[in-house]
Amino acid sequence: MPFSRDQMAARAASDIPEGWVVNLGVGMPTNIANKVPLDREVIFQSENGVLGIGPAPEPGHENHWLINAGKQLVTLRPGGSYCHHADSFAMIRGGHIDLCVLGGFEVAENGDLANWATSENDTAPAVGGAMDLGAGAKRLWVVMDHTTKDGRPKLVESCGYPLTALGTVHRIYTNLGVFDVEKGLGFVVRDLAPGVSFDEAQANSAAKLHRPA
Amino acid sequence: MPFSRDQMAARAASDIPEGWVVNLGVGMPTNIANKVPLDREVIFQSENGVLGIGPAPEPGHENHWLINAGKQLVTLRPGGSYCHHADSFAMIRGGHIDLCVLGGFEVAENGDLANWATSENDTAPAVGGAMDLGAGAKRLWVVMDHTTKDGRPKLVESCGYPLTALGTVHRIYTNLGVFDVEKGLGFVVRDLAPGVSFDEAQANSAAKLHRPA
Amino acid sequence: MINKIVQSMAEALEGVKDGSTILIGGFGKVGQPDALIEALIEQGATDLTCVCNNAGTGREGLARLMELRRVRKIICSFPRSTGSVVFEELYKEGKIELEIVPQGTMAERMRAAGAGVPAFYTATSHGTLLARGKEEREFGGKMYVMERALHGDVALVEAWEGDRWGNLAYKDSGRNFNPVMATAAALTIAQVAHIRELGEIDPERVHTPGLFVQRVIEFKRGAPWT
Amino acid sequence: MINKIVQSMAEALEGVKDGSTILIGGFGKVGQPDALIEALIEQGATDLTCVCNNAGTGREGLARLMELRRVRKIICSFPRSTGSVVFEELYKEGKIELEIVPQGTMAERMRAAGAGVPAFYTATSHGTLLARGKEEREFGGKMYVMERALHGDVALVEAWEGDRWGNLAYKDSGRNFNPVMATAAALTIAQVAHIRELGEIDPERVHTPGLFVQRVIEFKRGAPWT
Repeated sequence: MPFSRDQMAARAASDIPEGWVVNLGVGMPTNIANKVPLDREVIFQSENGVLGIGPAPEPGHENHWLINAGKQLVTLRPGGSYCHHADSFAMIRGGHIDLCVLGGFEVAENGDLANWATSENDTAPAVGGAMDLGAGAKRLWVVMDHTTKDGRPKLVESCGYPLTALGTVHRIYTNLGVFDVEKGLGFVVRDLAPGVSFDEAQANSAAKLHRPA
Repeated sequence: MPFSRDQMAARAASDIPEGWVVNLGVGMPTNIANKVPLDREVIFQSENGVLGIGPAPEPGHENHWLINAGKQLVTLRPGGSYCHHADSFAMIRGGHIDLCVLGGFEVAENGDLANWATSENDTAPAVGGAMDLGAGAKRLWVVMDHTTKDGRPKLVESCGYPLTALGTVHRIYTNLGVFDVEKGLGFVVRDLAPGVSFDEAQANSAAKLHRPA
Repeated sequence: MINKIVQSMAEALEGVKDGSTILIGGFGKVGQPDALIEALIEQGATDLTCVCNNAGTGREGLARLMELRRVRKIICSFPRSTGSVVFEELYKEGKIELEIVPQGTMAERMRAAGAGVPAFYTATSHGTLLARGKEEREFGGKMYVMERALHGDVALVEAWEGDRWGNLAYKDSGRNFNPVMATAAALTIAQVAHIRELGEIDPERVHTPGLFVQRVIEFKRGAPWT
Repeated sequence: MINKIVQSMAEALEGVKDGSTILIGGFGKVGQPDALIEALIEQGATDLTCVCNNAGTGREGLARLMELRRVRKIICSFPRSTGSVVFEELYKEGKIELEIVPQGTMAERMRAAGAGVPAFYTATSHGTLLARGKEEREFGGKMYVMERALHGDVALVEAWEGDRWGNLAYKDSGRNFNPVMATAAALTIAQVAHIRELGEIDPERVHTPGLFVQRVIEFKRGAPWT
């Protein structure tokens, strides 16, 4: 049975060691924060200048001045801090974020990511901070469904959609499994969802999958 | 009788209107702050990240964490603030300082300033923030003796010493008078010290002085 | 006495010219200078270039300004947020120009403008559509894109507190683009929730020193912004 | 639990390699990480490049490190301060290299290193000796010099307070180069006057967020630094 979205988030969360500074993209990646136990200190950064994001506020204790990049109300952990947008992206661009997790339209076997526009003629595509995060973070993971709703593979030989960042994806979590991008090799299967076979994952991918060495 | 150093400082101080943000160079310019009455609010900036410097501390009330660029103990006025070196020089380089007053070895009639090295082969010349201030402030004034100790003019057609900044000096206060640098014209006499004649000032200058229009 | 505090919104927006580039702070609704945007609508300036992370939502504020056809061009990172209906309509009809800039590059371009840096290099957007027509250059074996400083004629910012010297302190994630925009404009106008006496804001947490701010006006946005 | 606090100076300086570039904070004696410099002398690394606004005074601290011939090169804006006797002797004898950088350019080069900007343009030093050999370029009719990011292997900084996540807050003019250097080095070591519990430092006045700091050690410099 493929991973549910919740399981994908939990799986990614379990791979984040204590002490990492992590930026989670809007959408599916945001859920990862909920899967990291508070006593494993992972420092979540949000590009709107919040470092050390805590759990969602309890009802009645919302602070409307405190949101994340997805514009959800959040809290700040003790030890957290605020900064302005240029300082926040200096953290990102300067390589001070250990991990960024983004959603994806396509990931290519050379680590290219496409996740912001569906065509060159897209009407007003919205990039946000994805290109900065894609180019700047020390590690880039992608969480996405393995295929589009109509079954088209999202692990590809080369991206058809406009690129977000070149050659920077390290790992992909999908409903079918966990895949590393290895330089000069391509996609390597790290793990498969319960009941999902290598062949099934391969059949749903448009690039060669490698078995782990 | 030529202006004393104290009079030069007072003369420059009297030309600074309320509300200006002013950076004073180390040495003679620093004294200008003492000549601005506290109720005329002039905001003194120091490049080590202090904005809103107040008078020297009273004996027994020194704060050793609070110095100016000349490394003298100072105070902070209400409304003052601190920042780091990159932010401080962003203020300077970004044109947010209304006035900088520096000392000078030579000023040329095109507004060039030389004030940091006495020859190209100077042993370890020290530039500090002079080039940043010279290039970045909205207005640059120079306070200096009209000639060197051995009588050599410091107002010149073109600088012999290595340059600090090109074409940015607006006004010079010397012991003989006050001189503006006007684009395309050169030195214009704004004021002369009591008893100092135009001819005497001209005789002590190595560039043509112009009478005010 | 330096006194940058103004008493009316009309005074706050006085002199904003047609054709201006307006930097508008805020991220989502946090730190968004709502009252100043309303006052800009009132003030009448047109043919504006607006720099703002989003392209407005609903039919109020920036969206209203666009609907009134007063915005020639928008520079932003994320035009297509939920409810950015006005922008999408105008854009589809070719009635508004759009320059998309990666969010970090947008912040850094304004930081550069404020810091006297005319251009800088960044790896962001290298090899993508957004780098088209831009100079690319190698440093240390990696490719970078040259980006230019982004100056504003006017910045509209919101802060939690401000004083008569123009010092500002922000609250929580209300900081966002505001301090950067304040440095990048010739005329920075701040809407603050609380006017403080000079010296009441801790000098260690003045986020925007007064020299970057020309006008301050108190405006309480009301719940939940209290 | 994240705990960047170390208990000994030896632990703080552990692993600093020969040939490293060391960024040393402080302006004058304010915000100068005296104890860490002493510990570096003790630690033994040599062939160092030191980046510091001044070139040391007297025969202690950085001057002592130079006197021991452990500094190959110094990058600074103001080498010739009162009492920089050791540097002047070594320099005269050709025993130390010197790179003079305008103070603001020095700060901005490290800010760029921390912010992932490999190079930027500044008007500072255009047309002077210090621009020799550097690319110059026109933007908007004005000439600018291209300057490169200045990275450190190690930064030694001093702050007023710090916590186990590495958050730092500075006191008064003790901020100076310290926050910038903290962003620009692979290994940032902070000497703090006070260790605080996590959350005790106001989130609005954390000047250096913990992600820029790898090790924190408490050291009270004593009067007048109290």
